Amino acid sequence: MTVELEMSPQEIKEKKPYLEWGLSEKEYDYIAQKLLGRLPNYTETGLFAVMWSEHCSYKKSKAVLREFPNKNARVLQGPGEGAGIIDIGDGQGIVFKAESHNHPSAVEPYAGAATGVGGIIRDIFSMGARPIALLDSLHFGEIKDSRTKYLINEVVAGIGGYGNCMGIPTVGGEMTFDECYADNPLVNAMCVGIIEQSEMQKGQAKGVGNAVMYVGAKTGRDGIHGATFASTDFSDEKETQRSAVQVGDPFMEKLLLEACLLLTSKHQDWLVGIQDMGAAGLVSSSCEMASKAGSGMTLDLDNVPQREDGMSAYEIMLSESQERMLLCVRAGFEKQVQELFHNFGLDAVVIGRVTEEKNYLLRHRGEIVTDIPVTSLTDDVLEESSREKKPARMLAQSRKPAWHPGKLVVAATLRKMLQQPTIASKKSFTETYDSQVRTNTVVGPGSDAAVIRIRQTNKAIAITTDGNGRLVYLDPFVGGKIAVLEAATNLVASGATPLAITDCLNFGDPNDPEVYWELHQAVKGMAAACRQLDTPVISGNVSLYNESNGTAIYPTPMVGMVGLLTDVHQYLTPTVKQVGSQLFLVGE
Amino acid sequence: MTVKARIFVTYKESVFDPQGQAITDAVQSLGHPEVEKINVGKFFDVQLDPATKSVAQTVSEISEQLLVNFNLETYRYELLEEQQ
Amino acid sequence: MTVKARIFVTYKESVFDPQGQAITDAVQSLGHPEVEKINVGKFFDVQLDPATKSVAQTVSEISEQLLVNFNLETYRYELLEEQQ
Amino acid sequence: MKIAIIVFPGSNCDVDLFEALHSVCGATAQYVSYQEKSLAGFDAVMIPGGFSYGDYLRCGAIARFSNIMPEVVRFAAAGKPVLGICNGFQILTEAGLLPGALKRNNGLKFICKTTALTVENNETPFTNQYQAKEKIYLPIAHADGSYYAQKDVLAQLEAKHQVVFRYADENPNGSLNDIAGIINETGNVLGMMPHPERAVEALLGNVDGLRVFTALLAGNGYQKEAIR
Ligand SMILES: Nc1ncnc2c1ncn2[C@@H]1O[C@H](COP(=O)(O)OP(=O)(O)O)[C@@H](O)[C@H]1O
Repeated sequence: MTVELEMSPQEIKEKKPYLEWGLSEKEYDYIAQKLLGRLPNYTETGLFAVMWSEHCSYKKSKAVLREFPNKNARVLQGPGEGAGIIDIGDGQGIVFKAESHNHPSAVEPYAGAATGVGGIIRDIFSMGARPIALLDSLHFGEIKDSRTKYLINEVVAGIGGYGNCMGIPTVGGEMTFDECYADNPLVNAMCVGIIEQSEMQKGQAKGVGNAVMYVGAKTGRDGIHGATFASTDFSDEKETQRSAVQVGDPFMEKLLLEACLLLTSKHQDWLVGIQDMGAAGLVSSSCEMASKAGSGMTLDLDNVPQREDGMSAYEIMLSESQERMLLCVRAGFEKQVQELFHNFGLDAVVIGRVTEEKNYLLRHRGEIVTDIPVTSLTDDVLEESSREKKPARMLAQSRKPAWHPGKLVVAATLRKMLQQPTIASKKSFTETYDSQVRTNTVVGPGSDAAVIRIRQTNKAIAITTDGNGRLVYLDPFVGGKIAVLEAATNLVASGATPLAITDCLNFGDPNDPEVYWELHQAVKGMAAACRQLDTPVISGNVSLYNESNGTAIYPTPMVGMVGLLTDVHQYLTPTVKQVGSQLFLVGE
Repeated sequence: MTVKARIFVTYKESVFDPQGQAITDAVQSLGHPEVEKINVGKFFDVQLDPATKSVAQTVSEISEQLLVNFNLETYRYELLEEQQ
Repeated sequence: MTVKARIFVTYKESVFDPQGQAITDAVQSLGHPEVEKINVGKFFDVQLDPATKSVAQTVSEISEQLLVNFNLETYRYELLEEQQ
Repeated sequence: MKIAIIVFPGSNCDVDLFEALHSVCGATAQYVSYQEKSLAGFDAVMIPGGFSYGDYLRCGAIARFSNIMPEVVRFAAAGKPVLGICNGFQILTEAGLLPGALKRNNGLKFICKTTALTVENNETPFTNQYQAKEKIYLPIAHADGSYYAQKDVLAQLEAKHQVVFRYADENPNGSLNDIAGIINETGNVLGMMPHPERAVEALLGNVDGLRVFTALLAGNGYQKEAIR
């Protein structure tokens, strides 16, 4: 095992390795001069690079996301926590969020899709909720291509492999095929949970002296620099013994789920806060928990359970090993928490404390490797304004005469349309998902929306994921609106009243003014529809830099919407029910 | 003529193998403290006719095309003796 | 002292192995007519300390107890050279 | 009648089974951890579906070494009813309570869908409310459900009417003799890949599985009318 020698602060300043990690020179200078008043060391620079990445900080998309309405009387938790929560009455809430795992899935489709599902499930149970359903939204290249076939099979297997083992039904989703996704498939997953409102949790670390506890799988060097890794050539990978790909272990997550829910439902007095370790693992979970509570935090990295030898502080903090959670535990209850997790065969270790001072202090092998203000990682990020420009193609478009289908042979056209993979039945894929486990699935894959009954009540929820990159490409504002409306009509057609949405914004490189314009317009369109329908956006995810052959994918916002049926028996399905029924065309 | 090559595929060292861990735990709890660790791998016995292509070439081609996922796995192979 | 034994587990010949069949088909359709057949198996690399029990004994015990399902599978093992 | 539902690490149809027994049939059911060493006070044992130990090594292979399993073996030997569904069936074969083994599906994929079955033996405590050769529909949800046993074992299973359920219209996984469920020689241990607990409520579209439970309960004086 070789331990690489880390650059000194001075060397970092001169050689600028941070540029490769995604931090700009301007940001680096701002951190050194304004925030710290000194040069950051290797570990600190790494922490800033990942915490200030778009993925963690939303520095480019934040301005746009402010367009979304995210409050109404039903919203119990809006964006900002692991997932949003919406009130469904009777002291219960529905918790949901969607997340993209596009780049990891392009690189390693099975593991990428599986860990995407694993991550979104953790977001739900970190809120204290029992996950009750999974959905996906998948976009691939044309199905005839052999690489695409491989991607589809592996992605679908990865989603099923994780969800089936967890015992969470995958009840719906969507799947489309278009050349623009050939090198950059979109793999979005949504998880829905149910919560007793009295058991809602927050990702916070407060109360000086309270323990910071690490639970779940051991830390390895997985996923370090996932972002840069995703874009490099894989040919060298063959020769090395090293791999940065994260692999999921749904069995471990099932244990983690049951242990965490036991803790959040039965032992709330032991627990102050809980958050999952997702992107940027330990650093983002810990500093976000501290900053949300306005606390400081000290961590002793030697206590972090490790799977590999000789890991540096930088590697421990940035690792994206899966199936891990971070807890803030009331001082004096550490033993009890440990015992609870041990009963599930899981590691639970005190790795730090909440402190009075507002700094983020990391110790490793007898040295202080980081000492910076907590908020410098989370709140002081330089928001980046972006230039916007209406795409040239749209200007050209408006000058084209409108297209008319002319004389159509209706039957033949219909037959042709039904043969389109995007329209054809997806049964061969959805049958590999366990859509029934938990025995609450009233309507599963194959309808407009899934309907899941809520046990011990007469209620049900309806859930759908929708998006249509092609329409958004043609007109981002109108396309954004349609995405929300399509979801809403799917719910209404299932008998439900739409309540709220989550979303994944899958776009190209935001530094391209045309892409940024698309993002902004699509969000405006979505927001307008949400306001009209009174369905606030309670959670979501942004995935930028989706490019295929140097050109952006179609701008593809995915909408995940949840609706309520006050009487489960009122659910509807699209099938014709009996001979002689009349058909009506409603609307314009 | 037919020869047989055996291709061994294992996870790269840094990749977490939950199955190996679970099996090690199970064996130890069955009363085998003498067992320190168990790693799991798979192997492919390939029966092939090397008339048109060398064994080495076929093995490396099919490993790269299908049998091995280089993101996570690595392989080596050996020729099997005839009597096997 | 630690030694390493490799236990090979395969389906009995009479048992149909859908995976082996699927892989053979896939390899052939990828343009490898030289490949006649591929059989799949798994192996367990067992690291053990033979101080208290012979390797043969440990291997046969853990195979019979856990690693092998004799309804379907059979096994053999070999000692691995040190440098491996 | 008090029914034990054994919960292993990774079991995930335990809740479904509990709800089928408790909420639908009004029976007394209780979760029993794999770590327990006693089944005292229980009249029947059910092993639910799921992925015990993540299906590592082979489905059910590791679960069978749990503390509770010797007790399940004793319970079965005493002639009391034991039902293993899906992963539960796999565990029962691994534990030697039922002959044969369950292999990877011929199609190599996980399959979740409703399958047609024939009730081949309606003289068991679990199936005596079905007609002989009745065709029913139950969901399956598994990746390793292809039943395999050596020729002599199969012949014996057939000769002694131990095949309880057979896939009817199509064989989804390559099971020998289309076997979907078998019972032991003494007629008290049933293993089946299809999920009767998923088919007990009209709301979810299928009640064909209900009689597996009501039959067992009726053997203990349970009144069919109790079902809503
Ligand atoms: N990737 C998927 N995962 C789960 N369900 C899917 C997936 N793709 C499609 N479905 C299901 O198949 C059905 C048809 O999908 P789709 O063709 O997208 O219909 P729609 O036009 O209603 O959006 C829907 O019920 C959807 O839930």
